[in-house]
Amino acid sequence: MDEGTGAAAVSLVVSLAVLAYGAAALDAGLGGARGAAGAPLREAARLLVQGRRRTLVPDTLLVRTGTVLLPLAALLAATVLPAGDRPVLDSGVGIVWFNAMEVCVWGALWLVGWGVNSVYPLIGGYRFLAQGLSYELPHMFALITVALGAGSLRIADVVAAQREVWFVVWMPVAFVVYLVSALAMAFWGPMGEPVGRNVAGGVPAELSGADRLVFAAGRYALLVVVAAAAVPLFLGGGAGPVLPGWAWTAVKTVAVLGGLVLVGQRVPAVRMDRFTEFAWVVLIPLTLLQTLVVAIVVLP
Amino acid sequence: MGAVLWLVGVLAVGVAGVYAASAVLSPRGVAGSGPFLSGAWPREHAMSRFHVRWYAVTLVFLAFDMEMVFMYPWAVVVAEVGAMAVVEMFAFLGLLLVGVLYAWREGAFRWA
Amino acid sequence: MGVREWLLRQAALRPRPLVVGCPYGTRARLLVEAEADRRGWVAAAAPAEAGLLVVCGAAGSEIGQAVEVVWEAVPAPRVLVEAASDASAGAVRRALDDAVAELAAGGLDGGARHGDAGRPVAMAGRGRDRDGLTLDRLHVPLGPVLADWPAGLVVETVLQGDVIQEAVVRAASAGADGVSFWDPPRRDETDRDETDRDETERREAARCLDSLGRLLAVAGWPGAAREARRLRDRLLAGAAPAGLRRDCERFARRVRRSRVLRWMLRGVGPVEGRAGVPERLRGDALDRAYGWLDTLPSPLPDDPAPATQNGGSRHDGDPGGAGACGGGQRVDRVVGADGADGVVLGLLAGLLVGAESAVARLIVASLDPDLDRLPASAAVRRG
Amino acid sequence: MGFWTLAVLAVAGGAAVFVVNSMARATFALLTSLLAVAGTLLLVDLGYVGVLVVLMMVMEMLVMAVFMIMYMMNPAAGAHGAEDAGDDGDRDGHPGDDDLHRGARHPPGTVRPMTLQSFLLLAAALFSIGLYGALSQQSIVMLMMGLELMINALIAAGGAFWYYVAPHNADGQVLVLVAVTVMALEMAMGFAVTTAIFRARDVDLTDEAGDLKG
Repeated sequence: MDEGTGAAAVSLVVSLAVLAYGAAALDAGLGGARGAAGAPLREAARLLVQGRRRTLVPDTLLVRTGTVLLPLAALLAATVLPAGDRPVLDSGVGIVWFNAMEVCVWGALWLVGWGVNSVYPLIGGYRFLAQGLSYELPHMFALITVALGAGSLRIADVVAAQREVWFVVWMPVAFVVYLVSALAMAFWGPMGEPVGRNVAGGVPAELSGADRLVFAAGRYALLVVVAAAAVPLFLGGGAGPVLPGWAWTAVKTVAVLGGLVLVGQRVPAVRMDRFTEFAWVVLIPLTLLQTLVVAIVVLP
Repeated sequence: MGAVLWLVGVLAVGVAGVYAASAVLSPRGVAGSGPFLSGAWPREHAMSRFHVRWYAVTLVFLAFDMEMVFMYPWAVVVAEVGAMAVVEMFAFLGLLLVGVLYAWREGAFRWA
Repeated sequence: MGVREWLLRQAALRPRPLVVGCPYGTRARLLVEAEADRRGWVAAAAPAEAGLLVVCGAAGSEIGQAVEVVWEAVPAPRVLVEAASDASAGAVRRALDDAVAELAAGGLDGGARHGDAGRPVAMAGRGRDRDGLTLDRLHVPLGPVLADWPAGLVVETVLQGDVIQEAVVRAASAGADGVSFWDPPRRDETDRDETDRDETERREAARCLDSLGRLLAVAGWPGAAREARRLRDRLLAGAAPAGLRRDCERFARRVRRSRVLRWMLRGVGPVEGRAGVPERLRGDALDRAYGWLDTLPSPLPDDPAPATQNGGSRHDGDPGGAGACGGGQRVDRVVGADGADGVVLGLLAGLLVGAESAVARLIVASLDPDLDRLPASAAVRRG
Repeated sequence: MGFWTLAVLAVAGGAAVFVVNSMARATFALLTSLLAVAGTLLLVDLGYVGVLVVLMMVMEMLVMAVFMIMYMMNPAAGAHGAEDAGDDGDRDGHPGDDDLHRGARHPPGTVRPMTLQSFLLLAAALFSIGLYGALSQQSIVMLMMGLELMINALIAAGGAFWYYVAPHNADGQVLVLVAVTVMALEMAMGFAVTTAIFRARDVDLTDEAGDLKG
């Protein structure tokens, strides 16, 4: 591990932690909490002193695996995103890597939902799978459209390809679809039915103490990562006047993240029994059309 | 790859730290209780043959999913290969979309 | 162990209350919700995330048992708060303050570490369903201890996957007798004055806001649900109606503008316009939600003079005044003006069968029966 | 070293599929095996194929879990002790276990560099376990897991042949992609058939579905 990569790794951990905390605080503030800046700390304190509990014959191995998998997937997905000047993992297939790590969340939620042996988490876990079947294909097509525009699966190349015009300008459909799927990936806000109040909190309904803390931290980290990925993919990465690259990346990430958190309070939940049809019949053809347009543009 | 392993290590230490702190700070022992069922005791285990209404969607999904295996590399070479690549890929996608249309007509995307 | 004490104190400032509504406990529930919102507490949806179990009203034997089971599932540190039906706003505030102090001191750590011994649990049995697949069925009761759920309602469901196969709807037995909070105190029909009518309309509007808050919470729209509940609390606290009316209109506009809400509620829980079905129940969940929105601004009087009947206690932030349900006055029991709440119980089972879990919650929330208005004998409906 | 760790993980995961009692655990044991093989591919510069296998297999195994849970006679035996041991007696202590576990406990004394031979060894081990599963299991879904382990072996071997024998053209990689596709196809067909049989006759065992009548 050379020095540059080491610095990138450290800045990744720090920025992920800071942004996740900020997202939690912002959400608490929008959610009507007083002293929102300290709210996530208080919540963490509460969960640290909270007793551990166990439901009736749970499959503890699966529950723990799923709980820890959530922050792990977020972290691994983040490795290909340039936090400072360069990513920790400058992979030639960065986009596919991001996609693969984010899909691991399917496993995480299902494992927790199934493992605790309780009806509401079980329903939540299956809801997330149904959600996955709906958002994943439009999401992949959006990513492929980006790769097509850049002619590469390396995220650095994607950023470089936006030197003149950001992808969001000529791939608006892909960008919007990406944002919808970002909400769905992080099961956030309108796409938060897997953890909805109508199933008593869904997947993490039976988690308390440290388990719940790790799960919640993982979820916020995931939200940060999906927001941060929009920046190199669609918003030109660190490009911008006056400020250095890392600052622009930070500004854009905060803007996208703030938008996602805001949407979480402002839009009602979307049920998959209605969204699936919309995703397959409207979103997929629409993103494919976008892909076609981009494919024709990039032809020599 | 080394840096990635380092990150995973950092996460492992962090998670272990959380669990250790919780073990020290939280009340001793693990409370056992039934799952939350609005105040009732469960009559059966929740782990069961869960009837997934959308199983038809999964099959359509698998077909499209495989499309991605080929579409990611395709996206990289379109500019080199030229118009033929676009025509072939979208002909393929067109065929798959016919399948989606059929599944839609059969009501596969509405299960509730 | 200074760290632990410090963390406990920090944690106690933001406990998550799980609020349990009991029959005739609406008033207490409103006080608790208003007070929790004032303190910026976020309500819990399940015992595992709660630190505070707040029982509003008299639980009675059936709900009392349910509360006991749920209490077992609340991890320490934890505190159980009981808000009596006739508790004053001050009493509720003090009870919550005490609870915070107790949580900061470590809550009821309780040595009782109970295992899951004793009660046998079987593997699920199978049953046919409309898909022709014979798969497992789970017995899942909805209520009486459930967030955003009508007090005292119990729907015993049989689930296959997350779809309801069978539903039995009934009302849990009440621990005490009383009148519905939403029916304001009256003397006699002949004796009603202007204030009483204002009060009736005010409560009706507040009830709509309460139901809307519940529906919007179940529909996964936390921002709007909170706004509905805040408006409800202001309305009951006798806030200056001029500003309130404006805010209500803004709220109604905001809810109506939401396309996602329209998309999600359209066609949910359709009720046909048969004879005996009150007008306001007809249509689907969206129609009923819009119906509530329609009744919002109209009953608010334009003049800001607050009702004086129960003025003293109302300035205390006490909805309806302490005397409203507390006996002493001569009160008439009003069975919901159009009998809608009874009709709902009859309709529910039929609507719930075949509904997915989220849809089922929306159906119940969009009909939102007030069981306190039912005649004493609890109705049971099967579907 | 990395290779041998992953290889042991892959083989242990594969063996665990037919050892563990709970369907959920079996599915995720298979996923572990698949992901470990994907890891070995990443070690030999098969970046795209390796990551793609991760992506596809996670999704496929969750689809697998869905059907597995729907049709298996007892989806959670592991969590509930021996109360229904009768259903899965055939999965207890099969002869292959011991060898595999010995392999797991005693990785080769000297850390050998990764070679074509080591990959083939891994592939052979996975293939044998898969074959054992495909032949011994009665449940259609368990049988499919055996098939998938065999395809997993094919992926490992295909990747290695590309890297060690013909790294200059892409045919070997395409072969692996085709194997991944075959796996998805096999799942789609298998689940469609299982659903149809289950619906028609309420069985999910090969023996009971053997006759073609009805």
